[in-house]
Amino acid sequence: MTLTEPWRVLAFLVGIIAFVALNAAYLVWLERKVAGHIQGRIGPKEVGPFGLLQPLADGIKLMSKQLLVPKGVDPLLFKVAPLLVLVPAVMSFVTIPFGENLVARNIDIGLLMIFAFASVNVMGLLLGGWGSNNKYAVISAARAVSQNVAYEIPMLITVVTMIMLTSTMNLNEMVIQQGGGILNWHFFANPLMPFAFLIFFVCALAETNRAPFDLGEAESELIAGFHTEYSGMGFGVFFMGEYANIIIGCSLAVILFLGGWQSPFEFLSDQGLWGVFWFLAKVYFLIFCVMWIRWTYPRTTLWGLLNLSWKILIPISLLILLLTGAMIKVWPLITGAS
Amino acid sequence: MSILNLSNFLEVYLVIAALLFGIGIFGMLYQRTMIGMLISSELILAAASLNFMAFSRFLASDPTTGQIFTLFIMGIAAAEAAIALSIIIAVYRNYKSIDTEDVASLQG
Amino acid sequence: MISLFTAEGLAGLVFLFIVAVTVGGALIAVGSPRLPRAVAGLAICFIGVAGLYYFLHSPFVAVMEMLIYVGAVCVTIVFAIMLADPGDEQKVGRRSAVAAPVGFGVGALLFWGMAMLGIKTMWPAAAAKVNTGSVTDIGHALITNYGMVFELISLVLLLAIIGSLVLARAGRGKS
Amino acid sequence: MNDLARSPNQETFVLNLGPQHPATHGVLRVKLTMDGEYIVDAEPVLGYVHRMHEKMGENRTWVQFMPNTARLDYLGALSYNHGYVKVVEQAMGLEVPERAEYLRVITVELNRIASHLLWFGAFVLDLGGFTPLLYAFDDREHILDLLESVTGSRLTFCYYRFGGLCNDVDDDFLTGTRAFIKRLRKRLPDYHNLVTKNIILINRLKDVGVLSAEMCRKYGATGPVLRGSGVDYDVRKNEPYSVYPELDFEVPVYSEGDSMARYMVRMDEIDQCLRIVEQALDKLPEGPVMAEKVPKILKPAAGDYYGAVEAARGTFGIRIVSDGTNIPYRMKLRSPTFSNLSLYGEASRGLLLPDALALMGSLDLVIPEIDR
Amino acid sequence: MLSELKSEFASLAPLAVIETDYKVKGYHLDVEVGPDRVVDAAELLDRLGFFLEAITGVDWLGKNPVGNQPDPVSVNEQDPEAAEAEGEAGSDAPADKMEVVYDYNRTDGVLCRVVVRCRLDRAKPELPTVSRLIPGADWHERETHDFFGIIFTGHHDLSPLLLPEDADFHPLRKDFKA
Amino acid sequence: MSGYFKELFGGTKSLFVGLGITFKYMIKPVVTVQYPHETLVMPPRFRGHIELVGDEETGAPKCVVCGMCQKACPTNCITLTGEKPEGGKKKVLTGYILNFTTCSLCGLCVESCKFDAITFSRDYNLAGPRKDAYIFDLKKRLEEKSG
Amino acid sequence: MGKESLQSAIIKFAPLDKLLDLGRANSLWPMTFGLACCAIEMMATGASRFDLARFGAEVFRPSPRQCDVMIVAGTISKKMAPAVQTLYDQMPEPKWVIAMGNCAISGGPFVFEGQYGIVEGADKLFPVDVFIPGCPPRPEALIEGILELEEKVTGHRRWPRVEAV
Repeated sequence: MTLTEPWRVLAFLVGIIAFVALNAAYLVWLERKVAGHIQGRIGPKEVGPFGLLQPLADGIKLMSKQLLVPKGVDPLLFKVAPLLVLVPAVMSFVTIPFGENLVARNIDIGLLMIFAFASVNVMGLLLGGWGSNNKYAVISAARAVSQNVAYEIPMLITVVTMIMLTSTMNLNEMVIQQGGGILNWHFFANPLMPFAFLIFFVCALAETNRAPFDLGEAESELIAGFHTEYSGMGFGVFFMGEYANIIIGCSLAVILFLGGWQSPFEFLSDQGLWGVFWFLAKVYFLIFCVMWIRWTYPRTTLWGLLNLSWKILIPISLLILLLTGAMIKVWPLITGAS
Repeated sequence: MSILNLSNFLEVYLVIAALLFGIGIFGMLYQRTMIGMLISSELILAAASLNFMAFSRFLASDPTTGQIFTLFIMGIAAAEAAIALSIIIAVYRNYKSIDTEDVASLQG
Repeated sequence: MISLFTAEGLAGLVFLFIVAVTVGGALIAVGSPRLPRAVAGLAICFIGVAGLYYFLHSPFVAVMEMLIYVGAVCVTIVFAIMLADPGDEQKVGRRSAVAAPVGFGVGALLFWGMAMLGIKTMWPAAAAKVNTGSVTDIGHALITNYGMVFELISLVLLLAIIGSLVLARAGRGKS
Repeated sequence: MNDLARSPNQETFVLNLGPQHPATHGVLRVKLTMDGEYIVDAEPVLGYVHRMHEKMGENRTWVQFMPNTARLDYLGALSYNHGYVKVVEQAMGLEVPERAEYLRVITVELNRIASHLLWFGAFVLDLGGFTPLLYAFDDREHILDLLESVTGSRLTFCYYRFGGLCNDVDDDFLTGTRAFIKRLRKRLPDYHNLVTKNIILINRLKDVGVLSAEMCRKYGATGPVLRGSGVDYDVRKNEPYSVYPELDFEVPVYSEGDSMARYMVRMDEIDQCLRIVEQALDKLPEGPVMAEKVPKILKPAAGDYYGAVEAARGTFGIRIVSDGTNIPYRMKLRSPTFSNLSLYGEASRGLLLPDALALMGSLDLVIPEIDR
Repeated sequence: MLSELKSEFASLAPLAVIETDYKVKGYHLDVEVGPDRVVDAAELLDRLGFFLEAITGVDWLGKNPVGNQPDPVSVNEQDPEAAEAEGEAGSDAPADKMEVVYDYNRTDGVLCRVVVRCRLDRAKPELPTVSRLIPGADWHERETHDFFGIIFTGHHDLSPLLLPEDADFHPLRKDFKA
Repeated sequence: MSGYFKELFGGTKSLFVGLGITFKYMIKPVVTVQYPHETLVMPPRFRGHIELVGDEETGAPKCVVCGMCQKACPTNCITLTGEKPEGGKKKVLTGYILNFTTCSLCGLCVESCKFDAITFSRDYNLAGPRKDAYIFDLKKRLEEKSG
Repeated sequence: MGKESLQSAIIKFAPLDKLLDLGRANSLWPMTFGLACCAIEMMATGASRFDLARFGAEVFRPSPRQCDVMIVAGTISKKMAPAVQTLYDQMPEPKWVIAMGNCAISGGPFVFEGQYGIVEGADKLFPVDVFIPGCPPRPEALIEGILELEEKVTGHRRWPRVEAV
């Protein structure tokens, strides 16, 4: 790490943008493949070997597509919105530790920062929907936001639980605490953690507007939701933003609960690039789960969604918070341990 | 004082805060809608917080003071926004009849 | 002279950019007659302000600024605009011809005065203890020195929630 | 919930669903007056695929109208074939050989399964689940293969003739059908586990869009919509035709009247259809498939005739008026979904948008059949 | 059921009540009423638990209406062409009529289909709506208006249902030319 | 309260069962027939557009220009012309035009033909950039095929 | 030979527009747009048995803004025609149209003398690139139509032609 700051920044920017773009492209490919096989078909196959050039073709297509700015839209909002979705997502990668030393900025309050950027994302959806001057887009934007707001609560409560448990908001430190085999992962830290993980995962799905919570782009109701009026790369950027957000959500879940870049077995190396391997393996597994879930369930309604949040997730996450607090503070008092 | 290390001078922040304040005041007088005025008042608050932060960074003996003040301002501002907006909505509901009768073109 | 190709130089460049974002956002926020655009400007301005806070060695406050202002206040305002339908905004917002010049005059005057005040005053030298931007300090301060205020703020927030609920409900029920 | 939507001073806006909208299964347009996400008023606008079937009926000979029946309801084409040949045979006094009747029942029930499967998939698609659609299509392809091997078409079958069928079936069809019954019986539990028992689906359908039996009667709703509201009415049982009286099957009835009940009726019907097909295969007699004495040029006696059959979506009634020539004087097609949809305006009032779409899906609309 | 119905209908002063052969005709009772009695008939049948299956029209331009011959079976047994000739010979100059047919049916297991028909002067085809009583009749009447131009007085909205919004033609009239 | 937990656990279980089913199908072999590379076999009764049948020996069309198919067709998509050659007794087909774009594939024409002179073709994958390519001159097609 | 030719085309740094054509031809996103019977066969084409996804053409977008190809599957009635026209106009360039089924080609079986309700062919409204006859056409025919369209866009055909037997 002897690079001077500007070069570091440049390397980071290039690296992250390439990472996000490549991931978005190939996650779409993966998603289409996974969907295909779940449904007993093949998925993209004819464009390049195994359809591997499919994302390339889509990318070329989208880029060469006419960028329509429909009548009656607010051109500023219409153009800024996709960026407001993508840029914060890219910025969030600043603090995600891909390996022990592979983190762009090891920020003390990294966890909080990711949530701060995530809240900008909401603004992007809202302005995109609003700026489109399309009723479906407006309804969709309103839905996306109320959903995001509702799920931020249980998610933050769960995260607070984790902060209590780890007493740090530094993501790398959290990972370091989970070293030494699968049993040291926070997922197994206490019997409540699997539930906390589940809540976190559900909230992450909801926050990223993924099925079964993809109310914002419910095709059967709202055409294409907030990006109904977007064509070409405008739509492409929304898409990239969505996948970047999925990666962030899954990365956070992996960092908080599944040991980040730590290898699951003590005897297997987590040094250097192996750490990256473990991290990405876990993240991609979770992303696969996200896709698997998407192609399995029907969509919930806004009502069902809010019910789930208020009646199930929030009480249970509060309960977990209390019990964890008790476990940390009260249990030592009772048992007399320090 | 080079143009590239402006960030290390208190005066720079004070000028920016003053600018925000001025813009906010201008907005207060210029905007006639309640939401527009609310937006302007948020700018004024931001100017105040910026001053607090700047003094806290450069002058205060206990650097947390300014930050905590800013945090409190944020809390108050959030509460203020919520209240103001619910008042605005109530006002709109009672004094304005809004009918969007225009049938949409075949969207989608 | 700081070279552009050092950490400091780059930071300076970023600082300029952030200042531009702040001021530009603020101008959009007050200058646009279209409310959604005004809110977008406000959000952009707050992102800039958060950046300034970061330069003031307070990443925590910067992050909170984003979280609260962009994520909560701006979203709430957009929501309110949606509910109150801005299509009719122009009818309400009949602004008199003098509002703009007067506003500009007053704003400019205040800016000039305060800026001069800021620049001309001989501030004492920077304090010995420069803040390190650690969360721990803020946390300690919050629950020790400022515990009372903290509680009061919680109360205010609670009242605000209840109050806005009541107001919103009443508005709906009356029709 | 409802008081919010009904208060008069609400700010409402009009949302045009369709005519091209993913949820309307074709080109229905619904003018929704909404208050937020609540529906204050819904008015279906029809006619976007009005294809002049009734006018064509007056321009063609009796036989030539046959292909039109398949295009009315392209999902359950054979039911419509059946209804048409039934009423003309009744007017002409034609006797149909038993084998032909059995084969009609077998094919019509297979077609009904295909229709229900497609509905199942499309309905879950409306609710946001994509995968069940493709599973249903997979099974449906098997039915289409079977029917194609007999009739030569995949969708718009034109298989029945006055007095019988145009082709006999071969053994491959019979064994293939048996194999299909076995296959579908094995796959149905998967459908139930994947979809029916899914908590998200249950939450979306339970107590949503409740239709009372009285409301169904007032609007003339029939088929699974009516049976989901607790009325045991099925033309196959109430007005026995063809060889249905000789087959043992039940008519699934659910009394809740919500979308879930309509869903369950159709899923149970698939079971019953399998039973019918199996029995009909067992009882299938040998013999000709075409009556011997069918006049070359059909001229039903002057008068009007009415015939009804149970199509996949409800009672398909057909009223023919003959003036004694070889061209119908008037042909009225009473399509079930026309009546079923007419209650939508009232039933969707006060619902949330997604619930209203679930209700619309549960009515099982085929638009060309409504518009005719 | 049938005899009971017949006596109930007698009170409506029907123009004809004919029991028909279900096996051939597909319905049991054929009632013809005047335009002023259509609503009464609907009320009666609604009260008895019938539901309205369909409403349709028939345009009898230059023809005598066929449909409720006294004995369809005997007609069927005759040589059809002779019957047709007889029908035409029955009256010299056919009065142009427009017919509206209501199909009623039951869902409670009793097999009884009733057809109510009403013949109108083709020059001025008007009759009262039953959609106030039976909401399901709403669309059927609109459709009949679309196709035949029959006006259902008192109907809340007779704008085209299946035809384009601005359609001013009635395609199922026999004199319709595109 | 117990109802709450019952629903919660029942619901969660149903979700996992659903995941299990999709996983089961995911590891099953695909059912896709990869069309341009592999094809389905059309059943013998498959109805494509109609085709004239040639006499086995001469290759000349078996059609005797009786016009039954033309009459039977509900959509008037068949136009056939014939003329009596000088000295000949029977009519000879001179043109058989099928406007496939209005055909409804009902098969009434084939049924109405007493001479087995027309049959269904096996063309199931027609597609092309020109509309008039589907107004077939069946006689020419037959000649091309036999000749 | 299909894949090889595509790869070699890319490796040879084909001219830009050729690359664009390749991209567009292999990423034809159709509109979720069914009118009548043929729509069901269109769905069947997207389903597991025929799997339009193999050609990257399964991304049925409900919003016309994001579509490249409009598959007119079914009868266009005179009442529907303005809406179809609007949808076509809403699609961004470059765009293509496939007329699927006899109704979309010429009105199909619903054409008769004195008809009052349908538009006799999608090409009366806007240019159509590929015609697929049939009532309804089999799913293979729709795949063939997509391949024809690809041929039209790129100028050569990557896949073998299937002769019906």
